Amino acid sequence: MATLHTVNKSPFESATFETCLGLAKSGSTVLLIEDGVYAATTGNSAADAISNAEGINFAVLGPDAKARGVESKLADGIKVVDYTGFVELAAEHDTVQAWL
Amino acid sequence: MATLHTVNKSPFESATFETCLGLAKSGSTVLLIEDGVYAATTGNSAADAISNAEGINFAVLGPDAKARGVESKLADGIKVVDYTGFVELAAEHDTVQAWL
Amino acid sequence: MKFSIQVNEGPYQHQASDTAYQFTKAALAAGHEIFRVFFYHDGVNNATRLAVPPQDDRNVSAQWSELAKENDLDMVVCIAAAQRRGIMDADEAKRQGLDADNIADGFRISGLGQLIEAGIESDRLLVFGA
Amino acid sequence: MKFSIQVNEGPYQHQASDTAYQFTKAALAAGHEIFRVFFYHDGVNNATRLAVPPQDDRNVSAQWSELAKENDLDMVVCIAAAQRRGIMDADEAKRQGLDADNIADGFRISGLGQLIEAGIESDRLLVFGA
Amino acid sequence: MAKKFMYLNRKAPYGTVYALESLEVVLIGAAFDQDVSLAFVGDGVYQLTKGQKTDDIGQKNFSPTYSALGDYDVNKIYVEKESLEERGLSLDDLQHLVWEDEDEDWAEKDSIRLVSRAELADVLAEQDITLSF
Amino acid sequence: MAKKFMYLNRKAPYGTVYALESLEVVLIGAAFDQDVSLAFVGDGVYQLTKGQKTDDIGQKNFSPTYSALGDYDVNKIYVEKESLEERGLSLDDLQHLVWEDEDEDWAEKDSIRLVSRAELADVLAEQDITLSF
Repeated sequence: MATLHTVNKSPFESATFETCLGLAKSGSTVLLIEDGVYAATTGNSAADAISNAEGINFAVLGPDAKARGVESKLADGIKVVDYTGFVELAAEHDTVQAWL
Repeated sequence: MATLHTVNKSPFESATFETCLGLAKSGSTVLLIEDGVYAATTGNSAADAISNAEGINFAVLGPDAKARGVESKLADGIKVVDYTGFVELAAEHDTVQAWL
Repeated sequence: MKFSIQVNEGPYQHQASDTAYQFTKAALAAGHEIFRVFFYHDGVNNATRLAVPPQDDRNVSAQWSELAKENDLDMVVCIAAAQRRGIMDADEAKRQGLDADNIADGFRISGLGQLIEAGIESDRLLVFGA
Repeated sequence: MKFSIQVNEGPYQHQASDTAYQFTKAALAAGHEIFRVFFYHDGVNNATRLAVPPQDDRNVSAQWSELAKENDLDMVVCIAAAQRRGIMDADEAKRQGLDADNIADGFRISGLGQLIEAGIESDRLLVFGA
Repeated sequence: MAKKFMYLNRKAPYGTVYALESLEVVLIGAAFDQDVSLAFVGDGVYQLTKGQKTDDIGQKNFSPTYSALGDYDVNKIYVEKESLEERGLSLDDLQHLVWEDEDEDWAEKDSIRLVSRAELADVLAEQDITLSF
Repeated sequence: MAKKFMYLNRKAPYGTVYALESLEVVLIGAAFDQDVSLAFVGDGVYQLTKGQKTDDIGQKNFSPTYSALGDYDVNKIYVEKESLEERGLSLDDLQHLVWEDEDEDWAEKDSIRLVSRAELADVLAEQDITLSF
């Protein structure tokens, strides 16, 4: 089964992102939302963790990145979605797991 | 001036404890309360951080450690206080800074 | 597709309720069904009708009430969590001997079984919290 | 010594209000003065009189009200934070055209200036939050 | 057909309400005849520590409730090994949770399954519904 | 005698309310004629990023308020260098905050002071009152 994981915490203040990566299986998708979007920016340890996470797809909620002024700093290869795209991801995957 | 720092987050889930240690000066005291008390237990990375923090005094709120079942696992050299002791620490130091 | 939504945080303090609202709105716009929105933990605080936020800010509770009205949403507030935190409808306030209630339009108070049922009956359950 | 206390989280969801309460009680018992307890952010949710927690659990709001009564505490709820979150006294509810209020005994609603004043007038200000 | 329900617990008790209110859902949910599992990851493992005494913080001690889960047919309790180790804990620091197997003449069996991160990832990936606390 | 007030900001904007409600205290506090400083540490540095556009999340964009702080005589704004670096940010990613110095014929000066962790520790240790957000 393919899971959509949502992460809403900053990787620099909380262990949530790391915990999610440790338990997400190959073929699943991690969607970064709210303060989680900072993990999708370049030039930091979270960007390294993302490049090293083989087989996992990453997406970021555009409205949250835009609100925080980091839209232009998003790493390449991370899919940007709006709320409609979030709904589509939830429908396309078999289940959704929130990492709170 | 001597500062009493309070930390109420687990060192394993939040960067708060680490941030506090990075900014606490020698001669100050760090009081671990609520979920922060786990940092006062032995056999983990937080215990190492505490042994390496030279010149900083550590205290732990006993009622919180007892509630969480970790009273017997507290590291040596960390002072255990009750709420009255917390009040005394606040009065003895020049100022109190909460790391939330 | 049939979605259910769980909201675990109150308005303003965390973005969870905002994100849940935007997701729900987008799902409805895409033609999906929302089986239920369940408010748990501090999420029950979304159900107050007494909030008066500044004019230039959104009114989180009123947004939910309006969305529920337009789309006939089933918005359930957990009774145990609501009692701890002081969210009351008229019946419950009366039963508890309280002199006031504060629930907003479109919310109803019920038990945790409604959350489990939402999990069973929906194709997807999404949790928004902190 | 003169203490002031700031409470940033609501009851139950976080332990902050419990710890603030225990600290305040211990400070009073040790003969210190509490200049003011200021409720900010979700801390304003401590000021509801509509909470009915389970019989075997503490009633956080009622504990504060009782402590205030016994010790003549000045407990101030930030008006801006309270309006966002639906904590109202009778006057404010009337002014806003609301049909109910929910503030508990011993709490008063006022401005953020009261927090700054507490910082200026007290020997120590302690912040409890999340 | 029963759905697989996972209650994922990642927060320490008492500092926040999530552990307590998660238990409340589990107890209610037990009546619905679904395939129920609990997982304790990260600080969630602290929920199961022995010897919790909450009198001095003025909160209710809800830790005895975990030992009642077996009576509700909730007996798949996954604890992540790495989370324990990172915290300097072992299985001995946790409550001994058991259930009685009706199919084997009510033999008492352990409810806690100590699993590696990789094993837990497999368990999580099989769930239909994950409630996160 | 004026007290030294420090507003310590450690949380990102919009995900939680603390950044906004911290600003509200700073603006009210400015009327009290105390010695005011702000510090941005950890994710707090994200509060000052340029180009925040909140229309799509339905929240009010309060970031323009930071540029008004100079008019309230709030001009000691400490940003921790290490926090920026750990996040892959530089001063160029932040708003350019200024104030006008009455004593020097209203010369425009920078409000942001980029400081090392060690320097910030010294600043924090001098405060009478620290309000944490």
